[in-house]
Amino acid sequence: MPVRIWRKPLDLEKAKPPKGEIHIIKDRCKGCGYCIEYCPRKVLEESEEINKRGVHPPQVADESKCVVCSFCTAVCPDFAIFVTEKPCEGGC
Amino acid sequence: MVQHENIFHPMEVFLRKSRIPHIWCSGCGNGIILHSFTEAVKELEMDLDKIVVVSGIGCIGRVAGYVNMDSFHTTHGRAIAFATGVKLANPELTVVVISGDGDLFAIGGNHFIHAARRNIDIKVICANNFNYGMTGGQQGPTTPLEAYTTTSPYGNIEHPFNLVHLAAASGATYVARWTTIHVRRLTASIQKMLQKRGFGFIEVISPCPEIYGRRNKMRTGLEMMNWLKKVSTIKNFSDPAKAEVSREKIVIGEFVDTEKPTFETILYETIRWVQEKAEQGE
Amino acid sequence: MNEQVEPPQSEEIRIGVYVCHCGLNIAGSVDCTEVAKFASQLPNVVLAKDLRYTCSDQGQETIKQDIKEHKLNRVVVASCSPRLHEPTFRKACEEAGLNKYLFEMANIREHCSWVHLYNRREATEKAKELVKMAVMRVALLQPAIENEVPIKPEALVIGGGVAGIQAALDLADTGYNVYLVEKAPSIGGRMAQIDKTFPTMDCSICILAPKMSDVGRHPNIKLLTYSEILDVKGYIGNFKVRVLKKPRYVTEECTACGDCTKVCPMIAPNEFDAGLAVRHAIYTPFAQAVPSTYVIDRELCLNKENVVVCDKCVKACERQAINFEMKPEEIELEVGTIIVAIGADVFDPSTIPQYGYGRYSNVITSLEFERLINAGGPSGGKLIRPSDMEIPKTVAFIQCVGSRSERTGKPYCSNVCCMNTIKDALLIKEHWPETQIYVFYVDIRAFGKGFEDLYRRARKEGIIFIRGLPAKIIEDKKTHDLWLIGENTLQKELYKIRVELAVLSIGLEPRKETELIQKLLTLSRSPDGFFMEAHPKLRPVDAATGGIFFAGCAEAPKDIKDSVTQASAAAARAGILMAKGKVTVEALTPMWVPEKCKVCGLCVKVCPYNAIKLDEESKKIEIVEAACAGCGTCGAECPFGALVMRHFTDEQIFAQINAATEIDADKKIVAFCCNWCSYAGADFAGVSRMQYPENVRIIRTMCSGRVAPKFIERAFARGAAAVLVSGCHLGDCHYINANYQTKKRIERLWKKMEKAGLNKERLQLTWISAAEGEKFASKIREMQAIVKSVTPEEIENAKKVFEKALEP
Amino acid sequence: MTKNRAVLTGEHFLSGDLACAEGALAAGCRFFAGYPITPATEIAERMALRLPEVGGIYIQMEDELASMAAIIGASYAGLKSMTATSGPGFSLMQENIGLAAMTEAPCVVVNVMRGGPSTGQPTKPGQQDVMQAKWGSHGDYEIIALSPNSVQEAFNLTIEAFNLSEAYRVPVFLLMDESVAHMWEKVVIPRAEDIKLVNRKKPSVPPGEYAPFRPEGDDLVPPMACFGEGYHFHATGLTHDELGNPKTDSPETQFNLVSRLCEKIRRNVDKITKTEKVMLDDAEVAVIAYGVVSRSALSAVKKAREKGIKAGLLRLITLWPFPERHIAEFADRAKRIVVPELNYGQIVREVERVAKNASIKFLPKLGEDLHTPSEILKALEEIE
Repeated sequence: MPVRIWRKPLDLEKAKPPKGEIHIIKDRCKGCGYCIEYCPRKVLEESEEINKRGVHPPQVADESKCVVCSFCTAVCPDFAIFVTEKPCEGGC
Repeated sequence: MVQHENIFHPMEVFLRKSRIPHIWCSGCGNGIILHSFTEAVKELEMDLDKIVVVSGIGCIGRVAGYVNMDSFHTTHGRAIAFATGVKLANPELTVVVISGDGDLFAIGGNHFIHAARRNIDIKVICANNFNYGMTGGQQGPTTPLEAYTTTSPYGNIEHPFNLVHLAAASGATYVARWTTIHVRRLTASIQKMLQKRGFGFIEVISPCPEIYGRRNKMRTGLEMMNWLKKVSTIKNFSDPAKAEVSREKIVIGEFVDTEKPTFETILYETIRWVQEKAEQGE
Repeated sequence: MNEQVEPPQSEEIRIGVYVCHCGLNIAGSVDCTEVAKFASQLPNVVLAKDLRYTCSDQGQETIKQDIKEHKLNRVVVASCSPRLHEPTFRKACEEAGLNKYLFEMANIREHCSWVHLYNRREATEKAKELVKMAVMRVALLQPAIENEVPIKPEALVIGGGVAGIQAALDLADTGYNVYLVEKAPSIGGRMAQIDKTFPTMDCSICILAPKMSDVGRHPNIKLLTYSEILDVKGYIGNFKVRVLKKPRYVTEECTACGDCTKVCPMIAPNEFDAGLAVRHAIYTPFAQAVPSTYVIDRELCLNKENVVVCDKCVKACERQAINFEMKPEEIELEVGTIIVAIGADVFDPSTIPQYGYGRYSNVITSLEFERLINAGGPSGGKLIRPSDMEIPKTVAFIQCVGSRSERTGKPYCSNVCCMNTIKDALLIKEHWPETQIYVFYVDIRAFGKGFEDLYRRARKEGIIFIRGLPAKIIEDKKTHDLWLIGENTLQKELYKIRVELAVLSIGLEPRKETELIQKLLTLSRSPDGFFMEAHPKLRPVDAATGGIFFAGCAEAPKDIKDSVTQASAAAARAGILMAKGKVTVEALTPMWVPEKCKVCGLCVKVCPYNAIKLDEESKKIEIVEAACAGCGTCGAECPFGALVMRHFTDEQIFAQINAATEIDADKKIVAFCCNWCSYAGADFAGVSRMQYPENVRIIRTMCSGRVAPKFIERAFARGAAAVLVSGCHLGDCHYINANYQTKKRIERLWKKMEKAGLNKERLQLTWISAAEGEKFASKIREMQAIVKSVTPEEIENAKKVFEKALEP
Repeated sequence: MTKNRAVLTGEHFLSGDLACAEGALAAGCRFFAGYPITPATEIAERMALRLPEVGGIYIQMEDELASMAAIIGASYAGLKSMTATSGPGFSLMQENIGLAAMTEAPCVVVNVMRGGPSTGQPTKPGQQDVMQAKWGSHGDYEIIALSPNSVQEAFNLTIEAFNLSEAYRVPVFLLMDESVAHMWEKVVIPRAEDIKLVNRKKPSVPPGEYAPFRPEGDDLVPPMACFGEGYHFHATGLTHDELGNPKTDSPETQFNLVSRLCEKIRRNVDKITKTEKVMLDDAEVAVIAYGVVSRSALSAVKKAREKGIKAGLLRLITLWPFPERHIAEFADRAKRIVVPELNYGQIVREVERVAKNASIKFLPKLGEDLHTPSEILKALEEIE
């Protein structure tokens, strides 16, 4: 069998992919679900909470997976979600 | 997940804050088109004082009221004629018409083909949701054959326009078609159109779940967006005449990207020439 | 249709027979003079001699003079396997003015003397009968003019490692157009991963990169990276190859500035660094990659199907070189020759639980070592222990991991590991002199030029060589140090040595794509799984299939020097064909006999190369000479004898069967073996001196597909005890799928024999490849039981059932 | 100083159409969008020739309603803009005239009236579009309409139209009879500095505080920012608040807006309206006429005076807003009013509304056949 990759790369910390912080303006959300469906990393999920419009705004399922591609912002029709990059801990 | 008061949505700089949230239904593609347009303006770092957004009547017609720029909401179908006046009066302005399939190609069709013919430097973005949404979902010039609307209860019997073919045939120098799921490419395409001189046209096929989707087996925005994702194939610079839009297949991409002297360039050139001749005449 | 040279009908057949001693190889267990004397009595034989070395120059001179003096018009040489010297003797006949198709060989060495070393009498009797079979067949041979096939002066090199690169450069410099197809995004192969090379301690990438850029810039080389071979059709000189060019999603505009990879949010282990470093979704495998254009790994990239979700790279790319709409392309190449240089994979030591690779972090492979010690590698050239990133004070190298061991199924020696370890040890000593280094070995193989003094230098530097691989490695959980426990077989004492880092010197194994390439190019593989060369000594870089050559580790594990040598050899060999521009193809294609043809189309169905066109209206068959490979399947299928297979006509084979079953047929096995696999397998048994009973008579056909049911029926009709039909393994057939027809025919015959009440066991079907000598020998031994169990009534019964097959 | 080619100071011999075009240029009009239609085509032709000389824009749009939309666009982009058409085009323009009124876009629409309705008599005069001018578009709004009776007045009133439209941010119509448009007379074009021009009020507050539809001062007319000046304002045909944002669900917003659109004209009627009074002070019988008909009326009144009939003429120069006061002043005294019109009764209805206790004699004429002075004289004589 060819080379099997099992080890954690040695420079994993150094690579530091971007980490995202997700901001949701809950009351603007109209519950279309686009951000949840099309997030390539499945970071968002539907929340239990009901907003002013009687819909379930998204909530963050696993913020660590967010790589700030910001497709949720691009595909949200209501300007209800955006992502800011977390400053990397311990300096980049 | 944080709800800071002082952190603003990055696009709010380009929006009329007091008017947000907007009136469009849940899942409607118009919001995505507005976001894509403002993203393009942001990427190009354009001077907001020098942009005029003109819109016609219909759901997307309200878009002019949502941008933090000079904007005008004209009568039904007359956005392009109005924009012609604006552009000629002050060619320094970037004039962008954002309107719907009914407004631009039914009542406004005449103005569209002539503006394209003249290749006047106006940018047109058409939100094509296959029907008249604002008035409750009537068939329009782009409604697919056999689709159900309030005025085609037995299925639409009219052959729809192929908008990119129409625009290309009329003489537009930039023609593209995207859908709201291909929002990154739409933004790039809008940027390219804004930087280019001449009559630019981008058709954006966008979901209308509440009105059109409801009557055509696509009740939710997700169903429509996933349908768009499934059936779209990108064929850049293929023949616009063959750029099919049907239930099974939608051909998207850039179709025309040529250069042609624009109407106002020739006009102002003539004016300069006439005035020079007149001065020599004295 | 090539014209048929008709001999004057009335011409008297004058056969010359030469029985070769081959030193003692034949004479040692066969009485050659008695065989020659026997041959002289055979019909049409006008001259019979026995010579010590027929294949020598004066042996060939003797034949030539005899042809002229005695006006011989047929020649038989009884000596070694036709696969070895048929071309030699054919050339001799041609030089004497005799059409080379009027020559036949009897294989009395590999099929007789070597396999019956200890019963001279039976061996001599068998030799006589083999000569008689040859004489009866040679009488019926017809002269023929070989067809000429144009060779396209373009070559295809599969694999962009150092071997592929060298072959491509040599061919391109000679002036031929070369297509270099490489699966990875960049050429460079294994060598690009290595830090230093032995024995010269050059920096590997420094000597490889210039060659790589030469390939990239060479006007005659069309580089197809990130591409795979889909399909190969055609034959020597006229291969049609379909290549799948996978989209890179980055155009040639890319200047490899790297801005995109900086902003790409997705990361994954970099295969090039054996997973020790990370790369992004848009990346270049290594700095000196050729082509330098970046590539996007769509599995890792966020953009799936045709929706662009993240366009950070597109925005970062100033030259707008990123295009997600690129589609896979299928390219059709027409080439004359192919060089297979697909290299080798490394053995995965996690299948040896005792060494704990995959569980103990400080057990690394030699490939991982190469990347760690490499300045461009993940640790910037510092050899560090993965557990705590410290430089180890004691290092152990363990040899023969996945080589020379039955348990791992890798019995062969991987050739490069010993020297690689010695080089690595010296590298450590060079950077960190006080490091204590142990090398656990079985035999140090420093056989090459300059190898021995590198080995001596290593010992001088204080590297301790311990003969005896550790039986087990135990990890000290706290310090992650490793205890190596084993036996020093020289000093006959056990050892328990503590080291901070253990390097497994992993062996090389065939690529997982070897299977696919073998099927596409109808190649064969040696037992160790690498490709089998036409002849280990005389044609080491040729494949058995014409027009195809090997270079590098694809053919067997070897070091860079040998790979490059082989690459230049392969290029030269390919150059010969392309320089000549044409090659003569053996005149084995069928001749159509219109009167007998019923235009039933059976032949069209079985032809693996669809080289037979059937025209309904004009009721005519047309044989596309250029496409036909001469396997004979159509000839065997045609029930009306409308297709005469040149040089393997029915009469010629009947003559051999008759000769083989003349004396006590009821004790004999008539064996039909295909030239490319089973006949070569029988040769291999001979070369390996495997002894088996001598009551088998082997008849050679180009393919098992040529063996028509009537041949088997004739053998039984003649009272043969048993019949063996043997071909290449299904799927490995030299003629694509001709052996499937054999299977169908034998199964039909079995049913017929059962219905007729005959013992079906008397007809055996088996698949023996060129390397399975042992399988052939044991098959013959196994069939003795059947031969013994056959009763005279069964023989008579079979004769009656198949007597119809006796008519001509 | 290079010659001001916009004002061709001096005497000319021009047609009504050409004089109108020259008037527009003199008034600072730098944008014309039109569509060929008899009898107004000559205006477009003159504009196409002359605008480039003054750095102005001429564009021939695909139809009249496009022309109307275009001039609103140009106006909002800062240029004084005009279009010219006739009956059929004027009907097409009505929706966008409403848009101009609603968004208070200063612009001038010349309607060279011809025989109607429908295609009617393209080359014949008519005054049948007068009521359409006032009530043509849907909804309550006010406009200004002027009516020249000579080529010189065509020049003067076009300038007046631009000044009024800039002052009150309202579409102003020049209703010219085909006869005036196509007759050639002497025209004296004064020196540029003698022509009084009015420009729209500009905002006096910085962009943050600017409300595009909040009036300033008591003339109920909001200062007007134009595109490209950094005000980022929004204007819409929807009922809107002072900030220009759509507000279609508040009766109060609707009332304030529509009432203002009307009051800003009604409150300034006296400043806007102009008439010409001839021998009206002691008149016992009067003629009220406008446009080309007033020329016959004038000679008829003179003849009547010769015959000892105390007759007078009131020539309406401003048709809308209707100069009621000018009529009321003499209506009680004159008591007998003759109203000759080239239609089947339009302005006469207004006269009847205003001069309730006067006896009014309507003289309709249709198609080429202009009123002769004697016909009007006869009416003056017979009217009791």
